[in-house]
Amino acid sequence: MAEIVFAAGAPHAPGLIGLLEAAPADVKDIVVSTYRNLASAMVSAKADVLIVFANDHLANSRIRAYPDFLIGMANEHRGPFEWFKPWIGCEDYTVKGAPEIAAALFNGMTRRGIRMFAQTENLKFDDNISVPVQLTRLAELGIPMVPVLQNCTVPPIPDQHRCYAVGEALGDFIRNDLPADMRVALLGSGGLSHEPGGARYYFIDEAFDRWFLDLVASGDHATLLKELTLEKMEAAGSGGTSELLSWVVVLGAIGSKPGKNFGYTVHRDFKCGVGAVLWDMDANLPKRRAA
Amino acid sequence: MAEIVFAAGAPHAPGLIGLLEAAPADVKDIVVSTYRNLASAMVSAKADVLIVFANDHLANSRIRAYPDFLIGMANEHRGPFEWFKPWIGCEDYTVKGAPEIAAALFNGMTRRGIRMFAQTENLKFDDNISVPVQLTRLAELGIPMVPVLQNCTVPPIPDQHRCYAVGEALGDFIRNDLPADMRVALLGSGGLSHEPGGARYYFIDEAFDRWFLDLVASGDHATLLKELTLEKMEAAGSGGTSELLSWVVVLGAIGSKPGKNFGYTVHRDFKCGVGAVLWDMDANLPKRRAA
Amino acid sequence: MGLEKFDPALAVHDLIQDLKWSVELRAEFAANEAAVLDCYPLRQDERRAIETRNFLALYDMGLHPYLGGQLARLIFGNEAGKGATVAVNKLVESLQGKGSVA
Amino acid sequence: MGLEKFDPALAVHDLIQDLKWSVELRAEFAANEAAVLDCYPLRQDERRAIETRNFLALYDMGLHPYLGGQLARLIFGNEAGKGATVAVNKLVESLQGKGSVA
Ligand SMILES: [Fe+3]
Ligand SMILES: [Fe+3]
Repeated sequence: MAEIVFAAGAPHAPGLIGLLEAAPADVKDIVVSTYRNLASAMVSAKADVLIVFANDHLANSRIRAYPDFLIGMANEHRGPFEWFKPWIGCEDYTVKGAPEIAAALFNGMTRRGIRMFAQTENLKFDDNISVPVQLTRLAELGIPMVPVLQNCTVPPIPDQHRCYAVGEALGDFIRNDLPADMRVALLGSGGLSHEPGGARYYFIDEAFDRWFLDLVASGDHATLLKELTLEKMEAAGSGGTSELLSWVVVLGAIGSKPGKNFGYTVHRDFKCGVGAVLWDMDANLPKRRAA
Repeated sequence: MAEIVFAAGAPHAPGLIGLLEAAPADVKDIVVSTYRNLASAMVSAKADVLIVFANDHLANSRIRAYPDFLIGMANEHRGPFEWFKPWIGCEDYTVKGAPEIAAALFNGMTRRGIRMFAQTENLKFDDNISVPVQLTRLAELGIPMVPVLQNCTVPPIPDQHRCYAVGEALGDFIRNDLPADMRVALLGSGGLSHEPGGARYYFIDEAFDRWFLDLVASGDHATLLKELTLEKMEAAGSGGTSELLSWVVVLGAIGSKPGKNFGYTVHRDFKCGVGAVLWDMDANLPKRRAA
Repeated sequence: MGLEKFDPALAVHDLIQDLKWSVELRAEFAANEAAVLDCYPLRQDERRAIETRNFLALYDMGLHPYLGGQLARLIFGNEAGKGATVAVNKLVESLQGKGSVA
Repeated sequence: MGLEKFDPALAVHDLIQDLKWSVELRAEFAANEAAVLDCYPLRQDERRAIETRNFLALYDMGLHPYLGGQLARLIFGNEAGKGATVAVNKLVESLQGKGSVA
């Protein structure tokens, strides 16, 4: 059976690229070292493919025809989409796709009762995929990607329970449908607290962010599912903070594991709290317990 | 609060139009009288609008971007779509739409946590809408229509429990969101047993059909939800019989009511069992009970 | 022969949808089928099954049966009681074991 | 000021999506905004709010805030740290009570 060898959650605020140079040194250090750590963990884990769950941000679909999950099946993924270029301030990139894994994922989720959409044409990527791709230098690492764009903001929003169940199906798919010995990396891209387009556009809820980072690093998923409600995320930044549902999908796939973060920082111009968590995929393994 | 004044389920096999003249007299009588009865019940009920749930039959969406429910918000609904004309053998029609009710329905279901799609452009209608429209002479009756095309055949298929829950939300929407005194008619268009495109294309499961008609006429929804599984419907005709899920939506909206049918008939050329049920919306009303 | 084998990733689904939705493409398909097939990323076995009217093989690969019925009508005829009856009978013949009904 | 008022039936959502997706439409919008607005079935109050850059009114009608942020950038500028900062500040000014920021 295939194995999840890397699992992380990380924010993708566009400022992490376009406004990074202008940020104070301590802020910049946290951003750069966080993504550098994630990239080297992915390399150390010898990942064969990276599946990224990330908020679609209404970039690909009309608001009256809005899917909850949209899988990118393309041979290669090019970004960012034209209109987002000046806004992100990011280089153009081309990342290898994994069309067969994407098709298997689509079929596997379908068979597990989860409605997803899938598209063979290149998706429109904004900061959701562009920021982690550029900051981890994914194209240079050569790891193929399957992007899954997720509805985190268009009601009715699949809530933490639904996203966790989707993650459980994802984990089951990876372990049972993918080729034996395939090594899979999972990234939940989004958050932390922010309110893009809202009256509190510059609001960052530091207390929420620290609570959330500690909670997901603890591996206590019962508390997570009970307390990470849409209401709580909306209160910590409407329409943005709920991107953390992409982390919840990853957590559903891996089950309870401890994690660590690489520092938390608040910088007003980013309009978003910054902190990432890498989960320890070697924890809770029977063979480790026995050692 | 608005009221559901008419609720029925009826099949829409294309042969009911194109192959009707060639059918034996007793078969033809049942088809004609069934739809005539439904039309006059709708008129007697003084319906202000007809909401039709019907299988989309993959007419409007790509298979990798397939919605579970698609609401027609157009000002008028024209059909059938060009390619289906010779197949159905049906006249062209234009039925009044109800864009405001359609928008209210879309918003109402969204707020009740049910993801639907909605489209302002004319939908592509095949037999799903064309057959009931022509056989009830809906355009002449002048009752505006809101079509809701439903996924009954593309896995993962929303099952009987999900469709009943969607119906409960629909009923709540009608009673609480629509203008007071509005009189709403509901039709579930689809079934009975058939296997379009399958190896058993000519198979009709008479035993299943009679069981189903009796069960839905009995008002015993607990048994319905327990026994009308996707597996059972697939066994009675793969990919076609599950259109009865459109009836289940209507049943969820009205709750337990007795119903009557206007005869059942099997005719090989229709490739589909034929029988309709009209539910008694005056049954179980508190004032009637007290009388 | 139901939905167990369904594989929505197959490109033949897109071909059928496009044929249904476009009069022009149908005319081109009738005049030069190979040129139309060239526009779709069909697997080799998938293309061969379309060319030989082997619905059984297409269903085994994962074609959705409802679209299979429509492909039969796109190829053999679509008029109630006439071409559509031919199409239905050819389809059933293929699915009940004959395979190719070209 | 969150998603409680969200009304996906509003045509302004389609306008914003189309502007985002089409360079040509953006050029036309800059050159002749009224002609572009004419192409969408906007309500009268909806059109007036767009014309007067009244984001507060649009949000009260049910515009999705994420698309509201993008409309501000489509109007006021989209470059990181430059036009986009103007756009964010104008948007916030409108939403925090000023209404029209034309
Ligand atoms: Fe985001
Ligand atoms: Fe049907």
